[in-house]
Amino acid sequence: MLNEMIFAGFGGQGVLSMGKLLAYAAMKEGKEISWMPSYGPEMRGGTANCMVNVSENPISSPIVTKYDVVVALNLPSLNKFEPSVKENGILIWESSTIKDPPERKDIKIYPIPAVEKANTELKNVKVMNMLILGALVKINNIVKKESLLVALEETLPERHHKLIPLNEKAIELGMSLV
Amino acid sequence: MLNEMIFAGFGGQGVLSMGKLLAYAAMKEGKEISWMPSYGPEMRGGTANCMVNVSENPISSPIVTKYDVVVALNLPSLNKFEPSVKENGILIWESSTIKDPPERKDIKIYPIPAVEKANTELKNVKVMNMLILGALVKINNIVKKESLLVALEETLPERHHKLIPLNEKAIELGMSLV
Amino acid sequence: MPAKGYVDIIVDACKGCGLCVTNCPTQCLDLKKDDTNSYGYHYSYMADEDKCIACMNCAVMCPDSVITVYKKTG
Amino acid sequence: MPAKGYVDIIVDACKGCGLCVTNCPTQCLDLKKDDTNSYGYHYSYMADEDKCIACMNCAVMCPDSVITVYKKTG
Amino acid sequence: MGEIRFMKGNEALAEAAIRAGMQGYFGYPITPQSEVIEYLAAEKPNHNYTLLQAESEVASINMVYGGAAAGSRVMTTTSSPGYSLMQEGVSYIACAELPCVIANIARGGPGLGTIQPGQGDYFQAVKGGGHGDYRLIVLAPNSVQEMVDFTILGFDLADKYRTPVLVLSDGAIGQMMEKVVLPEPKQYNPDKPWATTGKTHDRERNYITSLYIQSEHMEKKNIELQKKFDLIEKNEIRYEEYKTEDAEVIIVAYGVTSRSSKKVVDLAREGGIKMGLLRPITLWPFPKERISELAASDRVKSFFSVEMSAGQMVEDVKLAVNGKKPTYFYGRTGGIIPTPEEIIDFIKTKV
Amino acid sequence: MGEIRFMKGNEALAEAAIRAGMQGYFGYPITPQSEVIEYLAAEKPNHNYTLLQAESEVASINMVYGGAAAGSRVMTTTSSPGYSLMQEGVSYIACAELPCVIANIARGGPGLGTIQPGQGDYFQAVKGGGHGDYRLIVLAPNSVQEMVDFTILGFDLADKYRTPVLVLSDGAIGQMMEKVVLPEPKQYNPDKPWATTGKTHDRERNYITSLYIQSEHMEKKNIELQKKFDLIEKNEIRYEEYKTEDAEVIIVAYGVTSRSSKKVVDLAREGGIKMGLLRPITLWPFPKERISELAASDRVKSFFSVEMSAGQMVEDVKLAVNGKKPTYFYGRTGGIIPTPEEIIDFIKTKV
Amino acid sequence: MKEGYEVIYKKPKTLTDNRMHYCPGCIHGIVHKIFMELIEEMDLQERTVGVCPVGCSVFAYDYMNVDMQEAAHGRAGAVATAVKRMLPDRIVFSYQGDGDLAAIGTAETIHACNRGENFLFIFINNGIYGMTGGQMAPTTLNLQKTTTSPYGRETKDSGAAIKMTEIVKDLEGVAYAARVSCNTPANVRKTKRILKRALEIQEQDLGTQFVEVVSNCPSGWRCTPVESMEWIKDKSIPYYPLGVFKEPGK
Amino acid sequence: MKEGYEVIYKKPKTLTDNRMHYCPGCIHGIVHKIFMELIEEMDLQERTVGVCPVGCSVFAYDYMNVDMQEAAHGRAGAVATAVKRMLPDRIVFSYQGDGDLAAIGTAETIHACNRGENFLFIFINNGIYGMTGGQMAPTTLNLQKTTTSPYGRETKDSGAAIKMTEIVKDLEGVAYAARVSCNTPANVRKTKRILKRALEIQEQDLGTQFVEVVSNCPSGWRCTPVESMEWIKDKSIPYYPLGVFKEPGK
Ligand SMILES: Cc1ncc(C[n+]2csc(CCOP(=O)(O)OP(=O)(O)O)c2C)c(N)n1
Ligand SMILES: Cc1ncc(C[n+]2csc(CCOP(=O)(O)OP(=O)(O)O)c2C)c(N)n1
Ligand code: SF4
Ligand code: SF4
Ligand code: SF4
Ligand code: SF4
Ligand code: SF4
Ligand code: SF4
Ligand SMILES: [Mg+2]
Ligand SMILES: [Mg+2]
Repeated sequence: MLNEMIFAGFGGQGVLSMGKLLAYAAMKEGKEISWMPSYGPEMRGGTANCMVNVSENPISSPIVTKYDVVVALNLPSLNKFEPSVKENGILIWESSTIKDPPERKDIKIYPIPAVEKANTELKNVKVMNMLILGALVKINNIVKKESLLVALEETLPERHHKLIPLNEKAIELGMSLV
Repeated sequence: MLNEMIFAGFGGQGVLSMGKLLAYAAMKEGKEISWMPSYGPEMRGGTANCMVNVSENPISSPIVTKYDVVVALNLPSLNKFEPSVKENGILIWESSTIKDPPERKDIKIYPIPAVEKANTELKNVKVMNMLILGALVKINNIVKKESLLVALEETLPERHHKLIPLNEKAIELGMSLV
Repeated sequence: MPAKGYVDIIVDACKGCGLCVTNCPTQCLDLKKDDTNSYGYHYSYMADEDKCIACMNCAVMCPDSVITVYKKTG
Repeated sequence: MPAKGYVDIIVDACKGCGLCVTNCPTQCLDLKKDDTNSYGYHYSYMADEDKCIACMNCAVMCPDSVITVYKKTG
Repeated sequence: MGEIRFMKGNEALAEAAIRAGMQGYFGYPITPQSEVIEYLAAEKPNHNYTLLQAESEVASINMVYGGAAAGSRVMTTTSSPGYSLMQEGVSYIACAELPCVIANIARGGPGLGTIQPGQGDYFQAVKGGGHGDYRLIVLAPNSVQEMVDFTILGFDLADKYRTPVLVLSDGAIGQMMEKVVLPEPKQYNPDKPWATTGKTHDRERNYITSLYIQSEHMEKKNIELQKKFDLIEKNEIRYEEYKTEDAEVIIVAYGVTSRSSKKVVDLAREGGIKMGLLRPITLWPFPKERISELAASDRVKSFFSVEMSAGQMVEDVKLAVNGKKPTYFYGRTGGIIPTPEEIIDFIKTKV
Repeated sequence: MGEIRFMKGNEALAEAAIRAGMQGYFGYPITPQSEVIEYLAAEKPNHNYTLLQAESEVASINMVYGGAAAGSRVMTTTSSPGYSLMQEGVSYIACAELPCVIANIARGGPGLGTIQPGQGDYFQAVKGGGHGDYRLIVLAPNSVQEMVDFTILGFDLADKYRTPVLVLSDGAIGQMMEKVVLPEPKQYNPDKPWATTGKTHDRERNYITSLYIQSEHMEKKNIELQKKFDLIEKNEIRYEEYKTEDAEVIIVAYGVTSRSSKKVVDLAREGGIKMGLLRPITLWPFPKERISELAASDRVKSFFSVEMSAGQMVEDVKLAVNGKKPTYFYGRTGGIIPTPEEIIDFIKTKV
Repeated sequence: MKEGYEVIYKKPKTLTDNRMHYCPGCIHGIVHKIFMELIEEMDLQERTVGVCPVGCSVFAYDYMNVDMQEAAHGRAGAVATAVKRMLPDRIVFSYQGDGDLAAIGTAETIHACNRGENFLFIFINNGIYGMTGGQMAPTTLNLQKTTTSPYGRETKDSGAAIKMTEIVKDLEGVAYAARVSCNTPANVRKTKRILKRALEIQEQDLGTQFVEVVSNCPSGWRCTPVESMEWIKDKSIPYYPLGVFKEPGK
Repeated sequence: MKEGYEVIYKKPKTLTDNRMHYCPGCIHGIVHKIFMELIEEMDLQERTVGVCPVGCSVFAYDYMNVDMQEAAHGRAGAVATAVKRMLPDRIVFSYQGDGDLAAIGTAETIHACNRGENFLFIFINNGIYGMTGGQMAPTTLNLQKTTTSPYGRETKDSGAAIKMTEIVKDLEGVAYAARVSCNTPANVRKTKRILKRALEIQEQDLGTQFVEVVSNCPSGWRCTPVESMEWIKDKSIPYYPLGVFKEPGK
């Protein structure tokens, strides 16, 4: 079954890397994957996003316009992508920084106060993207948590491996929030 | 009737200008004309030539490979173009400087000692091309002598008009040689 | 006594680069650590109202021309 | 007495530029005014056999490398 | 009736540009085209156009961009390798919709090739040698007279559609001298509200750009451009027919080869073959309707595309004929103009 | 089976070049292609290729000329405007018969355009954007894996035919990450007796040129080149077919659009339309025989060319179909990849 | 506005209201601002035509409220040449980055200067290709890390950082050549004075005006805007000395 | 050969037997000859790869009996860069005219020099476009008449003649820069010595070698070869001073 997802937020919120990690994990599970970043000057300062497709069959198009899952980490992204969630699709949004919540009734909406939780419980806001990722896999269990850990292992440069436990905590915390 | 001619010799022997003059004269007589020079580095030092077509009807091709008239002022040109004179066509060659004469029997051949005559009788070798031109128009009266004079008038810059009488003499001398 | 001058900063136009802050001779500006504008930037604001001497350094340095400087009249 | 040197000039390779002529310190070269080679050039030739001092100036200047210079041995 | 002169094609083109009110010329020497800038340099004191010998063709075409965007009537001319260097600039000009005239006095390629005449730049001219979807109006003169006529026409079409116009000629027509009739010079005063001449207080600033970073905007721009190209195809197709009324064999040829082809038609008819010539004058837009019309008639048996190339225009002929009739190609390369005799010999082998 | 990695298209292309034994890379940054040179710069210490960031694309392509003529396996990569700047150089390389690989990670044009993916450089790629009669072998990958496979294939074909090979990809494939399987690196030792490496006493001097000043020589050169191109057309046509066996409607699409088109085929068949996909892998030589074969069969009713352009490859499809069946075009521009849904909606309006 | 206060500094009307796309702290924004202040103060808006490059300032026409042309990468010098020649009584400037002016545009730059084209080059030298994501430029300092010199630029391999102002100052056609920076308020004010002088020289038709701004690129340099200003002081300016290198007739 | 005489000067074997297409008295022929004499004397024929330009010397590969490449107009600097980088142990030179090297090829020239590419530029500056029939070059002297400056070059319009050697000598990458001429036997001999020095420096891998030859073009200048040598003495050399402008490490 094909899963078309997009991760959007400010540059620096780590949307590209969370998408990459998820895709890598899925690849490890033997699935077909594609990861497509937004690119170009508009990224600067402004918003960044990446589309991640996961499927049992070859991915027909890396770029899509309707999504099974939208992850929005800032208001511009929420406004931009809320309309493009497929019916009964999933919308995850960062609820501690985004003031006005999404409105659609025909989709599953998950507010995650990732920034606040990362700050308060993990004392590190940087991992809030991992926290969101945890929530996501809990919701649609697209990949196993273990696969994400393997992905971290294999994609993080050696010198950052010390950060893996923190990231794992973040993922678990995220899972616990839904 | 279409007349396809080529004038060939060393750069500096004035082959381009004699062709131009003839074409201009023909134009003055209301004929259709084209003048096509050889161009490019090979001209340098080496040989130059121009193709002149004169006709009652529009000229279909400015560049041809067989000629009604070939005027050869040096040996390389004679060797190169003798074979491309049409049957019964005309070949005029400078006989005072070119040592070995043409051999074809199926064409009309006119040796003109233009260099020598220009030196001895006109004390100016530069006009030997006019002398050849005189011979040519006498042979195939493609244009009237008067037209050539008009052409000289209209094409020579004012400051060179004093040379017109000399040129006229050269043309007449040329006519007298055939 | 009231300050020599003060500045207006358009919150949403500020990119939080901090150039105004570091170039203010009297340290009256600072970046809002605990808040971001709608573009996600910690914007600059007047942290100390009384110190401004209307030297315009902040505005001169601001790449986004978001600072207007006011000076006490007379 | 025989000259210090002499030069060989390949007639047909000469372009009659005259650089050898003007750069010969002893004026032993000249261009054939009354004859042209097969390319139509008034080629250079040794006009005065006795003056050549084998200085090589002519050959050094010749753009077409058509001059060979010989020097009296011993 | 205008002034009669005996001129070289390149000089005639230059004189025509002057008479068309050209205000700026930017170019770089290259054989067989250099007479254009040489003529303009000699004539300069008698006129008030701007003339600049650029440091390269890349600079030339970008100067044309700047001059055209500043609202002036501008031109550059070059030959094959130089035109290749201009491809980025041409794509920019087409996208920015800047009116200008470019002449390619083509020679034989590829590479440095030969300086003798060629028609091997046809694809580059009509399919867009540069990147992206764009077209130029391409005019193909076959005489010195048409070097004059099409240069003037080119300037007018360029302004009419805000589009670059390419005069695709070749070394033969550029170098040859023929009789020409020159029209009266016209004073040219452009009305180009879009031009960047300084933002007066009574209007918003103008800016000329080919940048549309957002896909939606870029697509919108492309749709506008395509609309314009459709309009040009509707209005500006030009061609000449010679004895096609009763022809069973149609030669399609442009530029200098169309002249020998005309002779072929006469020779063929002497030999009893009912032949006709269709000569595209606008290579783009290409006279495809007319050709498919001819292809549809039972009378017409076959088509022959005659070119100084390895076979380029023949593709457009085939697209127009669309399988209705056999379409053959005869070409010479390297600067050799096919003679009427060899063309007819080839045709005889097919009909 | 080789090493598995999760890579960006551009990085995969770069890694493939290294594994193909590339000896020299010369390039200039441009989005969406810059990752190629960035990857090569990062990997340099682990290998012994020459890497030079040139001052421009014009310099890059001429460095490729020099490096290839010196007998080395060389490559440059760029994106649309940069490739336009290379056209003179490409024409030289084709005429001088120098083997090299050039990649155009195309974006949407014309002009500066957008940096989003595009297929508007098709004409430029297959009809020769430069002057004169020449062709490049043009390979069109549609996945990150094929960025690897076709880069390696490209180097081999370039050497086999002494001809430049163009990998025509786009920003989507260049920027996306997918799973790739990397082959073992090969050591490359060229045997190029024609290369200019210094005239040893046992041979005449070698020289590389594209200059043939005499028409006869230029024509001879062109005839040789055309012979080579014919041979390539005979040997190297590559394409992929998907469910064409029983198809009544044929989509022709290459590169990234061939992926959505594949999905279209499946959707269509769910909807009862017997559809198939023909995907040209070599854009030149183009699979025209296969297409005209399909066009000839009564089963096939119509053809659809789907592109990210205003309609370019569709001309080659039409030339192949040659009027036997209706041929339609559907395209988007500006970097927008047509969705399977919109494609199928369009097709429904025609069948 | 508060009682008893007056405005002494505000955004010039010659800047549009468009939000600049530049990264936080990018000097492009500062130069845009002071140059447009000059256009306003010298009342040149109606007579000015600008040419922007391909580079981060490719969108300059969105911000500078004067007539503008967007030139192909590196060709602004050629484009501006034509604009000025066709409109000799206008004020013409080109605004170019270092990749644009000193790499791909080298020939157009040198020859416009050599011909003495009477327009102003505003040359924003941040020693990197900002727009494309931080690749090495000909102006990148020795050992500086960029995405295409990940281990630091090697002079032996890439040559020394090129000093365009020093090159063009010796060309007869150049009337005025100066190098400035905008890393401090004082330098920003100085830059404005120098640009003003350049425009005066253009009005006098004395030859090409060339003003190089030693600039920053926090994103490409991978540092904060404040750090980038430090880097300019400690690294850039010592290699690219500031000052007026040529005055008309000198 | 006459009895009692020996050959002391003859055409080098490193020149082919092809007749040169150059016009009578063209210095191209002189430079070809002395450079090939050096290749012979220094025994470099087997290790030399040359790059010729588009210009009258486009056919240099017909005359120089070494491996050669014919580069696109102006790009010999880029081509030679690649050749030397791929074949570092070969002797590499580019042979270019002034239109080629100083007009269309400006960027390639400047950047090859700036990178310090270790090859020899032989720059034949005859102040005109010879091959195309005598158009103005960036190096054409003020007031000099050419087919595109029929009334004499105007500095105000076309700029002053550009001095490439003076420009490149200041680039760190350039190890050796000299200007010579071939208008007299003494200068021809001197040119040969300088070219020899340049080749020695290339062997030592010290940086780019740039040798400008003040040359002639009787055809383009519309004068006799002998007059052209006078013109060089009276007009060219006073503007283009001869000498060694840069030695390695200086
Ligand atoms: C012909 C061409 N080549 C390359 C590019 C890609 N490109 C865009 S901007 C740029 C360089 C930007 O650097 P710079 O000129 O220094 O400006 P900055 O962004 O640093 O201000 C490049 C290489 C292009 N757009 N066109
Ligand atoms: C791209 C391109 N532009 C222009 C030309 C035409 N062209 C050939 S040689 C030349 C200049 C020759 O002058 P120079 O380089 O000084 O060499 P010279 O003949 O004087 O020795 C030009 C403009 C060309 N062949 N290619
Ligand atoms: S005006 Fe001067 S003192 Fe006032 S805030 Fe700005 S910098 Fe500080
Ligand atoms: S300088 Fe301007 S943009 Fe930067 S922080 Fe201050 S106000 Fe905000
Ligand atoms: S060697 Fe010297 S003396 Fe002898 S001919 Fe030559 S130049 Fe004259
Ligand atoms: S220098 Fe050489 S070519 Fe010139 S005249 Fe003397 S021998 Fe002949
Ligand atoms: S990338 Fe660099 S130069 Fe471009 S806007 Fe950002 S900081 Fe400025
Ligand atoms: S044209 Fe000039 S440079 Fe060219 S060969 Fe003749 S004299 Fe020499
Ligand atoms: Mg920069
Ligand atoms: Mg020259």
